[in-house]
Amino acid sequence: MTEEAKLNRDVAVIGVGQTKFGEHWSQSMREMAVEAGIKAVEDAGISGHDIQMVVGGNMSGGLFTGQEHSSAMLADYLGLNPIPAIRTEAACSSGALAMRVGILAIASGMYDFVAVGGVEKMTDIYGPQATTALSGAMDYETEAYFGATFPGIYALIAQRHMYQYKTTREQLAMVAVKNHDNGFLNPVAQYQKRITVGEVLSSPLVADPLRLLDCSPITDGAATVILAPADVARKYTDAPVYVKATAQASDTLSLFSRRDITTLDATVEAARRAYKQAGLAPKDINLAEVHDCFTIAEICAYEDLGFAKKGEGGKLIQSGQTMLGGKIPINTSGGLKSKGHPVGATGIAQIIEIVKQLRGDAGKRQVNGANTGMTHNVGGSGATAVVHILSRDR
Amino acid sequence: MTEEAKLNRDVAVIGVGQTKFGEHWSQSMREMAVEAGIKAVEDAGISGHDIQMVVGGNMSGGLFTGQEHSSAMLADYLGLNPIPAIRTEAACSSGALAMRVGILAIASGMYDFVAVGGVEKMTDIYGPQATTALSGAMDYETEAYFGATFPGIYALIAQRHMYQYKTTREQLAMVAVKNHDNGFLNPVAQYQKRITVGEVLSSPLVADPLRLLDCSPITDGAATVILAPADVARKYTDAPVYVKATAQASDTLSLFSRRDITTLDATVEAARRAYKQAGLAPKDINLAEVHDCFTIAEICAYEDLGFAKKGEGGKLIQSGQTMLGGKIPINTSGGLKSKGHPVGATGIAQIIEIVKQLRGDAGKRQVNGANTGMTHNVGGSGATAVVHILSRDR
Amino acid sequence: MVKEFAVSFHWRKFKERYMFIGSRCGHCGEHFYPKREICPKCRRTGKMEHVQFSGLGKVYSYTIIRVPPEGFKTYVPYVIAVVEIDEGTKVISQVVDCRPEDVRIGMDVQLCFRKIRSERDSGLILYGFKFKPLK
Amino acid sequence: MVKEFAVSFHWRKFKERYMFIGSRCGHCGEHFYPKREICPKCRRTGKMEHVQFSGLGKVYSYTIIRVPPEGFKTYVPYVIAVVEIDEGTKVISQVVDCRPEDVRIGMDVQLCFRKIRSERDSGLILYGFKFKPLK
Ligand SMILES: [Zn+2]
Ligand SMILES: [Zn+2]
Repeated sequence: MTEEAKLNRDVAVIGVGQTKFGEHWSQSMREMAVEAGIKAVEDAGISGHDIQMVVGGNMSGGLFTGQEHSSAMLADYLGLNPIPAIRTEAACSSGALAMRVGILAIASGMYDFVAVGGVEKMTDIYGPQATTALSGAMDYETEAYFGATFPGIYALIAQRHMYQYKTTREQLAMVAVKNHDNGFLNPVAQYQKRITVGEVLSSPLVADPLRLLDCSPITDGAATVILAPADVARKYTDAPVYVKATAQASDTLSLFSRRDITTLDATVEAARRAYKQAGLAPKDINLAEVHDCFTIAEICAYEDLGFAKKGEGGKLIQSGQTMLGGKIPINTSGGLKSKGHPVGATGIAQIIEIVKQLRGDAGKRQVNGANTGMTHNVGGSGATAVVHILSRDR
Repeated sequence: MTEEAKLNRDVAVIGVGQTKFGEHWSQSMREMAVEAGIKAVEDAGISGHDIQMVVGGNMSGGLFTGQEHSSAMLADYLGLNPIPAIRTEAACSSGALAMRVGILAIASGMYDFVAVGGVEKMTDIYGPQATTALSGAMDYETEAYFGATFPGIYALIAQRHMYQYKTTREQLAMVAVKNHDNGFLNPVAQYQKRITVGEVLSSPLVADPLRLLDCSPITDGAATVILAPADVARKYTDAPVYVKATAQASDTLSLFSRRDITTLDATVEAARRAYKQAGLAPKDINLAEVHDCFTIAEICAYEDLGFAKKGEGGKLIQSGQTMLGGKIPINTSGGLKSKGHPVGATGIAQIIEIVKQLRGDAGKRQVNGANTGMTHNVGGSGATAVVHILSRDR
Repeated sequence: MVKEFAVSFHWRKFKERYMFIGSRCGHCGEHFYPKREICPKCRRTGKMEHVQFSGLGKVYSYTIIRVPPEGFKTYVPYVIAVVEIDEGTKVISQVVDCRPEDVRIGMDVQLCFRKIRSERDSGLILYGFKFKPLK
Repeated sequence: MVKEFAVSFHWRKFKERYMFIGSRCGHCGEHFYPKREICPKCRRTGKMEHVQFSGLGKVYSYTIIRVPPEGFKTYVPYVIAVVEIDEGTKVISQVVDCRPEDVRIGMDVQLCFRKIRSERDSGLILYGFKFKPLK
């Protein structure tokens, strides 16, 4: 395998904007995307005329709303025609892919200012249909066909992780509790409500051992960031946030084909690439937004990103070190669990949380002295993983 | 509007491969994508280990097959894990967007060898469902809701074009006849069968004035090209084909919101950008693959790409100058009409036809002295248009 | 097996579909359908406000749908038209209350309120505006 | 409103779903399910051939589905398991013929052929392999 090289140009985030996450019955996909876009452009203090390209992550406008071609819709309703608009998709990591394409576009030299968004409108269809739509993230023909659901796939990971590493049911619950504690402090979170371990353990079973409160919700939402060449970022903001790494890796589409179902090899590889690009190690990361679509996923992320040894993710959550105030606060936004998980928007919302933290704008959930942060966005059960490292240092 | 700049690195196509286009009941989406991928890698004479990224255009795996996340599937089944895999989508121009992202990725400096593919599996659902799926290319809420179909939208363009410019029903038919004449010579075309103007005019009405033989078919197929930095292309092939321009523009998602429904302003703008990038004019183009999803679309493309004055597209087809042997042969592959239109694959298949022509490998449909060719891929009714210019000259 | 949506999907569009409401930019005066938050011309200087369209217009282009999408089989053949409304913007809908063959470009039409189709599973009946020849 | 497919979509998978056929690389000996054209390890040196799996294996991980996808409502609760088959590869399907609560990691299972679900509109009954406890 030939290793990737350095980007020709460094890139910075100069503006961010997002809708509140939740069940937005009164807002359509386009309205949410426009709201987030306007906020990001205003935050960047640029004119819409400066934007040269739009990239929009969206998992399944087709299955959720009938509407494909969502990037053109975004350019249209943001009044940005005739600039190019590209939709990216890799299931729940569609947003992070938009970020990657935006970065590559600027590094290519062709574009300077790129609006990178993500959107998902999940409540235009009913729950069981949404479950079917999400099946498109895994291997439809060999997993969904036999009756596997998305929570079921992560339940298989959880069951094996508990078997192999003695991870406890309580440790899984602690992930949800921590993330709700953080989401309680986040005004844009879907659930601004604390929960207890007892509540998680007594919530209805979805796919044993996972219960309702182990699962991220069905969410509507949109998020946008404005990217610019690092060289000019200071013209637009006093607090540019620099992209130190943009890394992505793939693994088998189906869970069962993996080397080890308790390890997301795509995360391991994307993290390896990201650390190498940034010249950093796990200890240099001050905080991270990781892909906690189910509680077990956060435990695996601790291990696969290098914050815990393999099998010791359960101990890390139990230690309290990933809480606000801990050594490595994880999912200060509330994570997918409490902030909500509009699948195509999630990757961008993760970037936004890190940008806010690095700017010192995270309010009651601010991590003191946050200088370098990571985002980790997963597609399906780990066929795609994307890791970005952002920093206040150029 | 800030103009786009030059790419940091030039890019070349070093390998191409595609499946036959048609109704492939025995092949799934993944099998077609793998077949095209293998052929392209073999044509490039590189090892799979050299490939550093996959980009795959796919309009609606979700609606057509239940399967989203198709780029990860492609990387998986081509044995390319753990390299990054990105799906791009903009309806029927999804393939050309994959090409653009592949080019940007190489120009960014991060990747050298990128496999760029497109795939669509359209016959896994029945016709009326496919009609609904394709509605996702237009504005679902304001066009499809009221009963507009995709052929209906192009019929509205045709009706107005005929009214405004006296374009005739026979001229529309001539587009289909010419493209079937070309497809007759193309071994990978879905219909290798000549048709007559009389047959077009007596085929069943789909949406007046468009008849069945004015419409591109429902098609299964996949196509892949291998991209490399122009600097190293000669190491891999004696006949590299260089990317002289990669341009894209957007217009309103809905047809009715356009300035003029007989002009695809996105095509006009993408062509303007492409000519500027390449330093060329319409007269410098030796042949073009244009987006003839319906016969009227090819007439509009003549005008919008600068091969005919506005309103004179009908005269151009009638003149015979766009036939093989004419001044500017258009759709020598058979076009979407006769070669077939697997929506996500079409943009890449267009690139392949131009590469084959520029290499002198187009067999009985070879354009003598072909040096510079163009591809034109449209999403929806023109919300997205993508133009590439390829040349034997660096 | 036509796609069926949650009620909110339709409820959200009531104003636009039932009352034919769109947007007008208070800065440049241009009208838009469907409604927009941003005027593509004026961007931040634009001031978008809701506007109730008159419902009068002319057929700008039309087609007769012979091969319908799912859910519209019983209505075939029906006319789909681009209508240029008096406020200057355009819109797509059906033209009814006349023979499909009698529709012409330039024909004067006016808004009417009709059933669009019904959802099979939910039983929900979907409504919206159509156009009919101006009397 | 579960998605229903054309018959070819199911027909194409008969061998894999009915007979549990996969691939074996003649070069490195590794087994794959579902079938593959390319061995990820050996790439061009690989030689993929069809193989009929024995159908014997052990439960590697399992879950009990309580909230089903469309089309599976009548089967709830049912077990979905990752089964490691004797040939060394893994596969996902249901474990049946026992109480869901009795499934354990490491349990010996064998293949059986069962109905998966039926399509509502087409009436098509979809079949495939499941696993049951080894007697
Ligand atoms: Zn205005
Ligand atoms: Zn092998």
